[in-house]
Amino acid sequence: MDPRLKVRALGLEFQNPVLVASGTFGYGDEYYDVMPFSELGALVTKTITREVRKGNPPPRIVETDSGMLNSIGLANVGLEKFLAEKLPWIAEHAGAARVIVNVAGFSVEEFIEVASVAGGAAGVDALEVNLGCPNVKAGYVHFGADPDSVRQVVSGVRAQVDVPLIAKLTPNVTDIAALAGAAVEAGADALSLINTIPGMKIDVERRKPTIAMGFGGLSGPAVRPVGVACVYKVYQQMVSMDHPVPIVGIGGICSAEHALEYIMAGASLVQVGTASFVHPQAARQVIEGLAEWCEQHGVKNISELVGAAHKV
Amino acid sequence: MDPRLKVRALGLEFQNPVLVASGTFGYGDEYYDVMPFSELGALVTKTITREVRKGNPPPRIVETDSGMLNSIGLANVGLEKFLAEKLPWIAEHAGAARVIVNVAGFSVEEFIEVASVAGGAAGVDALEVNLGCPNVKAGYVHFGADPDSVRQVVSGVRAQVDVPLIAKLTPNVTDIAALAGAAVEAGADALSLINTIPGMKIDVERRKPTIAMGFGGLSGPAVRPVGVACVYKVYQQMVSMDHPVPIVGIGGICSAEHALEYIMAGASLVQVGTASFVHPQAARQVIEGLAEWCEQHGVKNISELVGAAHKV
Amino acid sequence: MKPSFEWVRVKAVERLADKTYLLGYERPDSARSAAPGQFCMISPPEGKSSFFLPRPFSYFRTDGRARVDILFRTFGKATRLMASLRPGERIGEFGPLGNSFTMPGRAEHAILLGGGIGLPPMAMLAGRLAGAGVARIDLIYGELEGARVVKLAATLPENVRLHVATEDGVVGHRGRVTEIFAPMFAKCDRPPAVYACGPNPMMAAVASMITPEAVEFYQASCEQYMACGRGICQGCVIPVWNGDETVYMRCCTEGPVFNGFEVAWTHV
Amino acid sequence: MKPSFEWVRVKAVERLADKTYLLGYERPDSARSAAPGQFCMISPPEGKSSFFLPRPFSYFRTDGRARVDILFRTFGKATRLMASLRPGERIGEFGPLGNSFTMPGRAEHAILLGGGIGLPPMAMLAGRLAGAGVARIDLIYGELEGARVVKLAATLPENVRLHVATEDGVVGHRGRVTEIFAPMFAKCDRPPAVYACGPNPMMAAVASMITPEAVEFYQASCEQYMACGRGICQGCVIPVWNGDETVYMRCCTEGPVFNGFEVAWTHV
Ligand SMILES: Cc1cc2nc3c(=O)[nH]c(=O)nc-3n(C[C@H](O)[C@H](O)[C@H](O)COP(=O)(O)OP(=O)(O)OC[C@H]3O[C@@H](n4cnc5c(N)ncnc54)[C@H](O)[C@@H]3O)c2cc1C
Ligand SMILES: Cc1cc2nc3c(=O)[nH]c(=O)nc-3n(C[C@H](O)[C@H](O)[C@H](O)COP(=O)(O)OP(=O)(O)OC[C@H]3O[C@@H](n4cnc5c(N)ncnc54)[C@H](O)[C@@H]3O)c2cc1C
Ligand SMILES: Cc1cc2nc3c(=O)[nH]c(=O)nc-3n(C[C@H](O)[C@H](O)[C@H](O)COP(=O)(O)O)c2cc1C
Ligand SMILES: Cc1cc2nc3c(=O)[nH]c(=O)nc-3n(C[C@H](O)[C@H](O)[C@H](O)COP(=O)(O)O)c2cc1C
Ligand code: FES
Ligand code: FES
Repeated sequence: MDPRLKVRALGLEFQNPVLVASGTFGYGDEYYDVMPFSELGALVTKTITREVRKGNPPPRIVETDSGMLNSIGLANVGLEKFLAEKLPWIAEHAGAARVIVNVAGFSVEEFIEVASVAGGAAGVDALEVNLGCPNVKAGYVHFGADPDSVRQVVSGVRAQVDVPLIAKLTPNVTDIAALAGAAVEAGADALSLINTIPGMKIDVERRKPTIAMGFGGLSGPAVRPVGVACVYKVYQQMVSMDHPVPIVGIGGICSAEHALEYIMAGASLVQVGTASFVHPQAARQVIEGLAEWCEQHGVKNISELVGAAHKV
Repeated sequence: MDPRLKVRALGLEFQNPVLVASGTFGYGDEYYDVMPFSELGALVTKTITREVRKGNPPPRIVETDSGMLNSIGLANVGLEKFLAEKLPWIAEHAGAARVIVNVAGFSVEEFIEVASVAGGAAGVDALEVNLGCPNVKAGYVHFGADPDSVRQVVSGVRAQVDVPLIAKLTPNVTDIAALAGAAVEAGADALSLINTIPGMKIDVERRKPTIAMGFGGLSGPAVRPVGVACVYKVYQQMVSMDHPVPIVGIGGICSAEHALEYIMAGASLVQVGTASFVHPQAARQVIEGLAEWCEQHGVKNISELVGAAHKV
Repeated sequence: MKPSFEWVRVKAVERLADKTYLLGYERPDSARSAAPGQFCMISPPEGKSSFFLPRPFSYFRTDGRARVDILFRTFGKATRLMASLRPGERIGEFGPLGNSFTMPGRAEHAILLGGGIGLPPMAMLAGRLAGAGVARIDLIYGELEGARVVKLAATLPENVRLHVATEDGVVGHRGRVTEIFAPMFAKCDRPPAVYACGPNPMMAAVASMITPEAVEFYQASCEQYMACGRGICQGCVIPVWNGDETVYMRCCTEGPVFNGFEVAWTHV
Repeated sequence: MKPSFEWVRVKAVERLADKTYLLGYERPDSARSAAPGQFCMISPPEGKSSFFLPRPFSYFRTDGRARVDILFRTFGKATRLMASLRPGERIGEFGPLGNSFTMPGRAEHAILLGGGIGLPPMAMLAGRLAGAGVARIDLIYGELEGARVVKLAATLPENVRLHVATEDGVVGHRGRVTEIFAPMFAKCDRPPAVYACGPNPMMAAVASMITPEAVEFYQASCEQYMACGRGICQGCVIPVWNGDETVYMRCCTEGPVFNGFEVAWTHV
């Protein structure tokens, strides 16, 4: 536990600012022997929906240049099984790490229901609300696409849960700062960005998209510049608000240097996603690298660097 | 001149469907001895504005994973000098290649002025309207960001010029299909997509963005999945319209296989951009590779493949 | 043995046939515990590759102590880079991963079908079956072209009968592995254990030629794009029949070895 | 000689000092025509690298017929990969690019300052000046650390006087190149031709120590991030004074050699 990496955010203490991203670390169990999540700032679990979801037909993933596309279709064990079988194991193994449960719904009501149940469960430190989920009632446009539905989901959930609430935004919008503002006004305690970017790869021999569903979400190093830009922009927006909230930076982080890019752009916490597939101990390497960097640069606490790239 | 690659689009004949993207091949002169643009389907010139523009302070470019960021600031020789010094040389050296002039303005009026002068000049086969340009009157939001300003620019230009008009869209919007629809309704004869995606890289030692202006536009292989997805989506939109127009696919094309991804997603023509920096003869390699692929796959004309990935 | 990640040094890369190579390295953890059917994820030397995700490869041979050999064929970025590796370069290995083949209970007759680059797990399995005293082991190995045939005879235990089929007829039987399998299966007195690894159409064809009653079991080793190799990303699912419906099983965790009668071959 | 692109085979990669390597290959077009100050863009072996854009490197030495040598220092992806290249691997070379240094008209005294990896063009220039019969040639070469100093003495023509400065004092004068330059310049009877390549602060410092009247000219070779290397992308601009205003000149085309009095050092 390096004191230089200790961070306070969301009213919680994090032993370090490095989290693992939803959907890239399962429920913490499969990687536990290779990379125990108890070493992390927090585990963010795979998105949970009310019902168990089988997910999309395969192929679901494919590699692209410095990135990958996925169309998993929110396959997950469902709320009930999560609470009964996964959460207790997680709580038992968390150690000093925080537990953040990522939730979604296909309607505002489902969002509220899942969030209020998960948010009230023992061992849950915070919720992350996945606004990249499609809104079935509004023609499958995702909730994160317009300020109104962001407001509805966030304020609806906020009214029902006591734990801190993180709104996870998607970058696939004309003005991410406007959505960030809407989420904060509606009561979000923090903002996670970015989720994946819609993309497609075509298998030219088969003359159709490689991924069965056609479109997939792009993640990995390829999207890092987009994520850093979003964090930078939203941090500027936060500075102009009465009650700015911390930002969780996500997208293409594989090393301490990448994490520092996000931190200096304005992130208080970061999440490692796709990189865990490339190297199961990627998150540990980021943590160790950050400690070393602080050591070499005389940084007493990593929080000093938050937003550093904005100063002139 | 491989007959299999001959393409008709925009009422013009193209000796092959491979163009070079605006801003990545200058005015055709600097690369001419290494890669004469007369071999191409068309040369698309660097964006021309009314006034000569010095551009942004350096550093203007930086490499990212499988991509690069640029913030050139539309540095260009200005309309007058372009017409007097560049265009005649281009027209003289074009051979069987088409000449497409990319234009922009910082107001609707400037757009119309530049486009009508450039569109009327001898040797210009078509115009490409760069909607990624910021609208100074509307608080620097780029024209491509909302359907209304797209409509204003495109219909304003359309009323003044006779040559075919290509609207170049940016992917940084919530719904690119809506913008595509607006451009076509306003009279665009074709749609080019995509322009670059906003991104940032931070130099963690200097604790500030590497690029002097902060943000830059991401291009290169990293963005190819995003470009292919945009083309696929807009092609679907075109199918639902009364007067669908051809699509020009752009973003991360380095090889014939990449060009085929775009073509099968729905592009009638493609543009090679950043790849020319990596290898000055990249566009030639794409052309040769396409001819070979058609040969091997018994394709009589490349147009047969347009939209092939949409068929079930 | 729990899977783990380790950087290891390449010992040798050897060309065995057209587009087909052997990659050798030392990793005691894998060499000691890898079972036939299991696989590992191979990462490129750090900073030296334009590909990104690790790639899955079956264990082909281990010496039980330290040495591991992977048999691979060049397709795209990863395999082309692997073919150009030189002794001393570092690659990452994450393994052993996945389930493995079941040994036959009655230990009488096993028929193994390896199609193309489906060969490696079959070859490893043949060795184990021989070691376990299975009386008769038929390994039917097919390739499109004779030039791609890996010369296996010297490396297989004596009692493994190798049958080669090539579609161009340059080596062995001209035609497909199923054309060797059909008459062989017809002549079986007792239900053999059947194993297959190869293209999906081949494994589906085998499933359609046999019935659960006529074999001890039919195990098929499947392929799917993988990212994590460890059950996390849910990227690698294979559709498996569950009554009239299909369920998705993770190829990297519940597989790669599946009951060949249960895989929904029409859906993969 | 117009620049052109060619894939060439690496002949040798040799470590000369800490983090400092020599890369040798054969390319007659470049070897015959490259002038001191010119550079080339080096691309990685196809499919074997995680970097993307080619990188600019000055010509360090050519034999006038076929052989080209590049002297480089490892910083990031490209230079680390270059250090690990082996004979026979292919790299792309696009060159010769950019302008070159002017030979002094009066041919009496040339002072060359090379800071760190600014050395290569200075070393090449020193050779040409000697060949052109310049009477006195002083090459002042500075490094932060002695461990990085490239041993040049044997490769330079006899009449080139080499002065080395290191900030750690391990080799030569302890301090900066400008501390050697200042007294040398003060003793000059006639205006010398001054050339520099190195960190911007070094080149700016030289500019502030001299006046246009006191030198024949002052030429500075600048660095900037580059993409195309050929004047197209407009990415590599250097601010140059034009009256009270700066204009942007492309380092790859109007440069890399600029009039050291005109570069807007406070703006780079
Ligand atoms: C469990 C398992 C065991 C395997 N064992 C072997 C083996 O022993 N020897 C061998 O040569 N090959 C084996 N493969 C296949 C091998 O993983 C692919 O050939 C390799 O990933 C291709 O990578 P590439 O970069 O060269 O090709 P790419 O350019 O990535 O793709 C070429 C083709 O390889 C396949 N492929 C690509 N990426 C993946 C991925 N992440 N997962 C699965 N398939 C992919 C696709 O069909 C694709 O069309 C195995 C695959 C699996 C799933
Ligand atoms: C005209 C010119 C001549 C040069 N000659 C030499 C030489 O002879 N020997 C030598 O060792 N180096 C030379 N350089 C510098 C060399 O280009 C960089 O060291 C190299 O690009 C670093 O690449 P990298 O991937 O190892 O590092 P990166 O990780 O890309 O970056 C490390 C640092 O290198 C610099 N750099 C990165 N990319 C570029 C780029 N495209 N253009 C310019 N600078 C960049 C930046 O300062 C960066 O901070 C020259 C540069 C220029 C512009
Ligand atoms: C296979 C995969 C599955 C994912 N599943 C989810 C998910 O269930 N919920 C969610 O909010 N984000 C999900 N994401 C997005 C990541 O949490 C993260 O926002 C994104 O991948 C960008 O980060 P990265 O580049 O580090 O991967 C998933 C990403 C991947 C690659
Ligand atoms: C250095 C640079 C300059 C560019 N300048 C322009 C421009 O002036 N006008 C324009 O419409 N697009 C410009 N673009 C965008 C390209 O035309 C193209 O849309 C984008 O780079 C994506 O294609 P690519 O990935 O093949 O480069 C520029 C791109 C780069 C990299
Ligand atoms: S590869 Fe990730 S779950 Fe199988
Ligand atoms: S590097 Fe492109 S203009 Fe100089």
